[in-house]
Amino acid sequence: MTIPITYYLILSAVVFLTGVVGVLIRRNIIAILLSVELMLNATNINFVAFSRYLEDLGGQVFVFFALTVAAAEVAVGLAIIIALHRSKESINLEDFKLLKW
Amino acid sequence: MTDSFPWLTVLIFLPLVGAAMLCLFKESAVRPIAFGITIAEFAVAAPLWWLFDSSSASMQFTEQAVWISRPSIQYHVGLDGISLPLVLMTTVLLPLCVLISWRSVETRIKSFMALLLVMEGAMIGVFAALDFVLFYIFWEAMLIPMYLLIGVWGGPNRLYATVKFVLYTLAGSVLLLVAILVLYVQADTFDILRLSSQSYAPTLQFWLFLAFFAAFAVKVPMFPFHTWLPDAHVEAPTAGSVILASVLLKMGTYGFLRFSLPMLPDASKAFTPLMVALSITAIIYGAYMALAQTDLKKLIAYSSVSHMGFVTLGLFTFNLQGIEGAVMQMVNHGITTGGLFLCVGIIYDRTHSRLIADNVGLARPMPRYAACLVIFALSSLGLPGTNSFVGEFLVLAGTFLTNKLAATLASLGIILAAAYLLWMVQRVAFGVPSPVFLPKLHDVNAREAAALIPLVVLVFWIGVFPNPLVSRLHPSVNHVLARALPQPATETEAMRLHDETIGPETPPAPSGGVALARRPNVSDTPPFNGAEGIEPLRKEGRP
Amino acid sequence: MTLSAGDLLLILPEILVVAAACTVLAIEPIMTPHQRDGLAWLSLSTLAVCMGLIASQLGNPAEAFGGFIRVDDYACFWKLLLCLVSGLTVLLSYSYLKEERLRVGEYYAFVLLALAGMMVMVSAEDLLTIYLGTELMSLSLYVMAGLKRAEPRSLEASAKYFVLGAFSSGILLFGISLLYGATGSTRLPAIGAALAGHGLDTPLPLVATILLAAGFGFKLAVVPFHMWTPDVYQGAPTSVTAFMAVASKAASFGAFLRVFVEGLGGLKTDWSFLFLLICIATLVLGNSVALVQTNIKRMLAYSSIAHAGYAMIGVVASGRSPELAGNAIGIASVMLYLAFYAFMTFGAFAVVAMLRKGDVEGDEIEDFTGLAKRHPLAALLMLVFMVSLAGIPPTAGFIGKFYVFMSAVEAGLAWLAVVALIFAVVSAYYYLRVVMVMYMREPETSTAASPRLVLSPAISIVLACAIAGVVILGLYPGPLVNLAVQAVQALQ
Amino acid sequence: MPYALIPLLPLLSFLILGLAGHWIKDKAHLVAVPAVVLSFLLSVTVFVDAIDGHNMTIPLYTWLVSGSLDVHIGLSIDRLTAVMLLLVTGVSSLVHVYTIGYMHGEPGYARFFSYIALFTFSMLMLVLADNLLQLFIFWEAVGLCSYLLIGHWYERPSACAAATKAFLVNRVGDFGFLLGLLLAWVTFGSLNYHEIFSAAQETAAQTINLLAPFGGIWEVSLLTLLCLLLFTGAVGKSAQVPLHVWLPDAMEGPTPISALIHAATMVTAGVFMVARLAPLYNLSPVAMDVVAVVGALTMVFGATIALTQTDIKRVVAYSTVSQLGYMVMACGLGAYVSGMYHLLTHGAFKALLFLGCGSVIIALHHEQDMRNMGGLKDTLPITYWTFVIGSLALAGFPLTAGFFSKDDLLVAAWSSGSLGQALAIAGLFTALMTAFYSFRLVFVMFWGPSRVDPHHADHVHEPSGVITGPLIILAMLSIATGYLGIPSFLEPVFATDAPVEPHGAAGIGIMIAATLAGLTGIAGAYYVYVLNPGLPDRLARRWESLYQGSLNKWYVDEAYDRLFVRTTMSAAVALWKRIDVGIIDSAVNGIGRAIAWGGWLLRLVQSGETQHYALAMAAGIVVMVTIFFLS
Amino acid sequence: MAQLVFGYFAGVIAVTAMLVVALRNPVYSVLSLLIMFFHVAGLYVTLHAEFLAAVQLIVYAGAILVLYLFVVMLLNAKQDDRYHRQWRVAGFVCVPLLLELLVLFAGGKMEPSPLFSADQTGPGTDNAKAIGMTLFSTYLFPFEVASLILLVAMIGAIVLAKRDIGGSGA
Repeated sequence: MTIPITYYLILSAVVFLTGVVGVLIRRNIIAILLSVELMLNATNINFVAFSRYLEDLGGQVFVFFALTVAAAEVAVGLAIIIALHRSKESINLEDFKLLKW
Repeated sequence: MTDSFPWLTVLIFLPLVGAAMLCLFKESAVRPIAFGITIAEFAVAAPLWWLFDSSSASMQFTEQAVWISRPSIQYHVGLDGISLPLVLMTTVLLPLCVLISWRSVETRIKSFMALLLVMEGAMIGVFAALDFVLFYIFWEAMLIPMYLLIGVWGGPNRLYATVKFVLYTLAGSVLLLVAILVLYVQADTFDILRLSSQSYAPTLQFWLFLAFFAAFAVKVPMFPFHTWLPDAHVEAPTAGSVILASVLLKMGTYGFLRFSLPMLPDASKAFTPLMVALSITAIIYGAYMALAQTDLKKLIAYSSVSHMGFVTLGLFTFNLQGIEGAVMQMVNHGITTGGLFLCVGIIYDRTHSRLIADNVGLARPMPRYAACLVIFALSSLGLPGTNSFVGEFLVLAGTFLTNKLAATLASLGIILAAAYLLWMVQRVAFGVPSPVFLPKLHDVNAREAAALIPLVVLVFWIGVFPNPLVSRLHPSVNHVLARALPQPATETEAMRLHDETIGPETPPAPSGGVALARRPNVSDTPPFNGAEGIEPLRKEGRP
Repeated sequence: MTLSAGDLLLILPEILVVAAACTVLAIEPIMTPHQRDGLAWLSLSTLAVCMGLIASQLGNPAEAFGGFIRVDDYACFWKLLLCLVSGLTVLLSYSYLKEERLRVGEYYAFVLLALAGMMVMVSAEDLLTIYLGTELMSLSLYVMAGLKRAEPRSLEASAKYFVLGAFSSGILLFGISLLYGATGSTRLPAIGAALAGHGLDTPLPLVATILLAAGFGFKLAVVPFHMWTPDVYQGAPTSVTAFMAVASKAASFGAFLRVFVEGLGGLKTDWSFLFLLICIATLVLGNSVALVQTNIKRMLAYSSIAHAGYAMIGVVASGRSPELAGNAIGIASVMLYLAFYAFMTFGAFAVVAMLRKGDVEGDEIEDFTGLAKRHPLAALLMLVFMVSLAGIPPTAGFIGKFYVFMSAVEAGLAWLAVVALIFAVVSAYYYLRVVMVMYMREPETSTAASPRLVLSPAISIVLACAIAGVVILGLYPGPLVNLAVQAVQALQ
Repeated sequence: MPYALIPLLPLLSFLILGLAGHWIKDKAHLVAVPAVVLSFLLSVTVFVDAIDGHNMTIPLYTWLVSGSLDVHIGLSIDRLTAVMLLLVTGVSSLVHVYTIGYMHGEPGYARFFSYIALFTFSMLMLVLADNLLQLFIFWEAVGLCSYLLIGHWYERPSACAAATKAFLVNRVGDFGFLLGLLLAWVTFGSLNYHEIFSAAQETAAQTINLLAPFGGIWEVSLLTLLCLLLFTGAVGKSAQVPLHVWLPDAMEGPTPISALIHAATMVTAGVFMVARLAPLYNLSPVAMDVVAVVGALTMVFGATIALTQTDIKRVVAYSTVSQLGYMVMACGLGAYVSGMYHLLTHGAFKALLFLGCGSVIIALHHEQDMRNMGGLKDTLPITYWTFVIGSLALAGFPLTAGFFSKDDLLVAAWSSGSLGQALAIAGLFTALMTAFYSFRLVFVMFWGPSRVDPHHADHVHEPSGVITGPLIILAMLSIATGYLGIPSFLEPVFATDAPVEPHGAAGIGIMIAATLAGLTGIAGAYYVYVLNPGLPDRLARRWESLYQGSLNKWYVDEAYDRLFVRTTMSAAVALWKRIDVGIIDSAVNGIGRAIAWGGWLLRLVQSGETQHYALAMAAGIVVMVTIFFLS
Repeated sequence: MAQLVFGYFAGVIAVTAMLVVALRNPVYSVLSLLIMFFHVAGLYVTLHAEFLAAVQLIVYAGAILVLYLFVVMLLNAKQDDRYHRQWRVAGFVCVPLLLELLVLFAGGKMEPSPLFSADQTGPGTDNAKAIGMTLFSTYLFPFEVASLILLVAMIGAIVLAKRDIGGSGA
């Protein structure tokens, strides 16, 4: 019984697009970062599936690094969120539009 | 003799180095130094007139060095009979520009003089360049100095004028860059001489011609692309106007002559009706515009449009007279219009007005000035005995050979030129000066006279003895013609077809040969048989 | 695979940069404010040594760490440029930081760490290292953009940059994963070989290409992935903006070209069409919106978008030509363009940074009014940078455009060159507007009384380097051209 | 070659006065007069040489060589030239002398002398030309001198306007001349007279399609076209209808130059040109007829206007127009000799009349209106008698030069065919008018009660010798030139193969008719202005419209103003505002604005909201994927 | 069987992912994400990536999400009252993209590898060891770069988030 790689691709595409939609429609920066996490997870599913499919560990290692980077991004992102909140008492991304045009 | 001394390098870089040097001196010392540099430049250029071998069509005083190896772009300069007069004219005009700006430019004189010198170097570079990229660099390098000259030292509406000037000319010349690159891809060289000796597919020529046209027509400026000129002229300081009118405009027609005709002969011929139509339009339309002006500089600017129409008209006659006339007209327009702008500058320094209505009746308080003004105006309207007549006559002669209607219409422009210039002279030179300005109207001083007199001398010198100048053009123009008219045998036939106006029944009569033999000195241009195409002898016998 | 001395030697420049960064971080807290100036000199000397090392590596291509990175002429070209720009950034920041009252320690460390990331990017031979290098660079830049934490704009820039950066790196990563699935490797030569041999029996590589293009497009700031650029450039501290506009863009181009030429070379007919659209959109948008800007940093941001469009022409051209020769001139023209662009843009930002004084932000175009009277030299330099950015000879900007357009024409894209050049005319308008404001408007009395410009020795060196680059490379670009052409031959 | 000095001496004089006039000032005549007198003496030797049938060509230098277009400046002397030389240098010398008195104390004294020296030079070069281009060059140069001299009193607006008008009208003529010249070059491959003449016969049958550029067919004879184009120049220069309008206005210039340029020499250049190109014209009967008719029209037209003018110089000016019409008509009828003969005698008596007018004007302190004169014959006896002699010559009174030349002319006309006979009758009628108005002038100016402004009346006295001297000499010449045998001297120049018809009885009849016409005119004038001083006013009221028409020069100026001047100017302004500013410039600015406007619009996309940016990125991806999806 | 397992995991992952986006309270979003992470880890296990499954749980679920949760609490983030105004447009953009991707992926000739099956043999038990070995030999260089990334993140977080910086700043 095999599961075609296509299934994994479809799953990851759904999750990825969900993440994209999240980035586009959520106002809360934390929620947006969560959506980015969704995108990264979709990627990771892909990598792992392909790694299995190709019998190559490289994909899994890539996921490992992606996780690391995700962690780093979260750290910076949350720091930025805190700084934003401190300056404007808001973490709605919409509220930050001093810079435009 | 020509290889021993790097004439052109010195000519190009002396002013540039001079401009850099100016920065080291005090503001007060700048004027004489700048004048000295331009005079030195003239002193270097003047010997070329005699050193030039007027029997040779090849480039002279050439220098060649690799500049960029990939792709091969060379520092390759040289002069032929076409560029020599233009270079000389430039070197003559620049000292005068310095003189005329002596007092009229008060602020940032150092920058001003430096920019003038940069302009001089770049202008000579344009005329001397034999590598297309080098040409383009010099061509474009003039833009910014001119921008600053007008924009910093110009009149009240200078910002609009400068932007228009720069964008207009830039828009034209960017297409030139593409054309240069396309040519490179075709011929694998940027060398103008090598590019000129190859032939290109007609479709390609068509597009390249359009690109060249965009650059050169804007610079000339030809009819629908001329509107930057009046604005730029009106706002520019005197020296800027002189340079603009006398030299910069010539670069456009020079481009047509140096590039369009020899490189794209087929397209040039295909476009001839358009070019002739635009030239005629420019001549008549420009004259009409000049008639409508109340501002002296605008009037002269529009007259430039009209006069440059003669140049383009002459270029697209494809015969010796027309093209030589065009080159003559280029030089003459430089001298005459330069003189007119100097005159306007002088009066502007006094009354601070360029309006004709303000500057009236100058002959009584300023007789010498009025004399110069009248002389330049008469020259500008093409009075025989002055320089402009030579060029216009040759152009008309050349045009008449190929297109009688065009020549007739162009001649109408001469009537109109007389109308607007005499109208201007009548108001400005004659009549009674307005009492408001009378106290300010003192005649030209020695410095201003020194700026005017060389041009007056040139006006008459060229007008009375044009042959030394014209004779230097023959080989080079024939060379261009040989490229533009590759098949001498069929060319006369083509011209006959082109010119339907001469009688219908035409078995060639034997008397044509007789006519040729009667004037042995005509056939002194043997190597380039294309020139035979200009032979006007189409004696049709009786039916 | 074990660690070998040879590998370490190859990445010695990176190691040195990282070591310097760590040193700066470590010793900064124990230094007095006065001594902290020394950190700049430490960074600079490190960079100088690095440049020497990199230069010595020219001509000796080698792979390290099992092919994760490749130190070839191509990488060295970019690394030299990046080190130079970083050095200039340090110098520029030297007085700017004082003016902004920013902490120097972290700042220099971030510059150096970002540089390390960029160096990894341009020499990476594997999508993983490219990704990691990109992230290293980006994270540093996110933070640097927000360094003026007291300034809401700075923070906003940082937030926007971060959110969109994370978003784009997600896209990039998704693309990488697809490419990995399609080709079985993240190694560029392997990908290239797989795509060349395997053909296109699945749509994955194409989708991956699009996603990679989007991911890189963000870093390169090309339409429609450009929209962060103006906001971030405007909000970030000026020295950071300069660094971002120049170094980050150059490094991204370095990695981007390597990925698309080495890895996705087999798909070049597809991506060159893609980039053709992007390129035109970028040229149109960048130039026309820059036209209506009043803030010079924002204007320069749009201009940098437009310049990415010009560089993109070379990419398109390289994709269009069937043989490698055309490829080479296209890629080389991009490299040259970026190099020239680096000098002129950095110079322009440096002048903007000079105007920062006290309460005067100095980044509105109006603030340049009458600069020619107040500070003729600065005005002259700005003039040259603007002229160069507009691509008017005899400046480096012209040579850059010349090569880009030459590659386009050689690839049969003369019409693209025409379009691009017409927009170059548009660009001349807004660049010359700065000149106009400086030279042709009289300073108002209030601004005339404004304090003199900050002209420290450090910033003088920056300007001198930039102007030398613009003028000398404009007049004598030969050696750099040869270097770029030689570097392109290193690409497989 | 000393003959080269004939033109060069005036040139030298011009250069000295032109460059150093500022310092020479009142001593200008010391330079100018000797030069021109010497020139005159040399001309006399030329004339003597020419009697021996001595034709010569003196090449000076190569002006221009461009392919087959080669132009040499040189001096070509034959009998026609010799006569013209004599006329030009002679009248010029007298006018030079006269000027000493007339212009004395004027600020532009040296300038004036330099101008007339330049004019003399140019006119001499014109007549000495051996090719069309040299002719054209100096043709324009004399026009320039005319312009400068008309505008000599440049602070008078009317003078400036007249100068400009003269130049412009001449330009219109020269436009045709230039085209004709170019056509000649294209047709014959040369501009040299001899080469043109020798080739002309071969081209007589050629035609040219005037409508070729428009695709139509309108074949006209090449030679006819050529001749007519060249004649256009003559129409302008010789003030023929319809380009006569400048000449009366040219009287704004100082009187000496009215005499020299606008009576004796320059205006005759057109006649000279037609005569010079006689071999060409002879080949084109159509052109000849046109020339004759234009001349006749001018002749009648000028005379009708002269009848009513009140400005004495204008009367003489219109008389000049009319007399030029005679000459042109003669040329058109093939009577070149008669035309040239009349040209010569006219040069003498018309210069005399102008200088006489000048003398009166000086005496009356620049009064030119004849209604403010009268009874001057006692105070200005010399002027009076010389003026009467001039008027008699003009009226063709027997035994004066005018009598011989005019009779010769009319006889020649009569004998040249049916057209000639019709025109001869017109000529007779004109002769009547001529006699009438010339004696109207005499009677109103010199006879009757004085109507001089009382302020000046006491100071009226005969001017000095330098003014009366030339008057006397010219008066003598006005008679003497009739007896010099000019026609037979000129005959060889225009010798054709056609048989010369003897005049016979018709000739005598015409002679009698002409004499009667002249006497009738004088008698009529005596009747109207001396016997019945009130009659003119009554006549004017009786034929109000005719009188007003004549007084207002048949409204030609007004018509031209409406038709050409104003339309041109308003067209210029309209073109400028509509096309240049309205269309071209606004298109240019519009492009700029459109781009900026587009920039504004595109800028709005940059809303500042991060998620819009993310959306743009996503949309970009969608577009790209869609493109691939579809392809 | 395998398909059933995959179906379960995939279903839960997809649903929770959508919930993350759809739920307007950040806390709930984080919690759905947590559930999703667990299931992703489960999926990893079925794919013989046990090591990654562990890392997913420990690092992602354990560390990162807790951090999120912490910040949500710290900032007292309330429920969003609405989505971003552009949600409709976003839908218009993303739905076609999803459809296109699905069509492309499903239509592609991506045949299952013969090796790729649900059988439990293979490198499974050695997965962690294998990755560990690779990580510190082949992937040494990326590993070092990753460490630098963490360094930057750490300093960056400090720089951005710390309250007042000695002496300077506002």
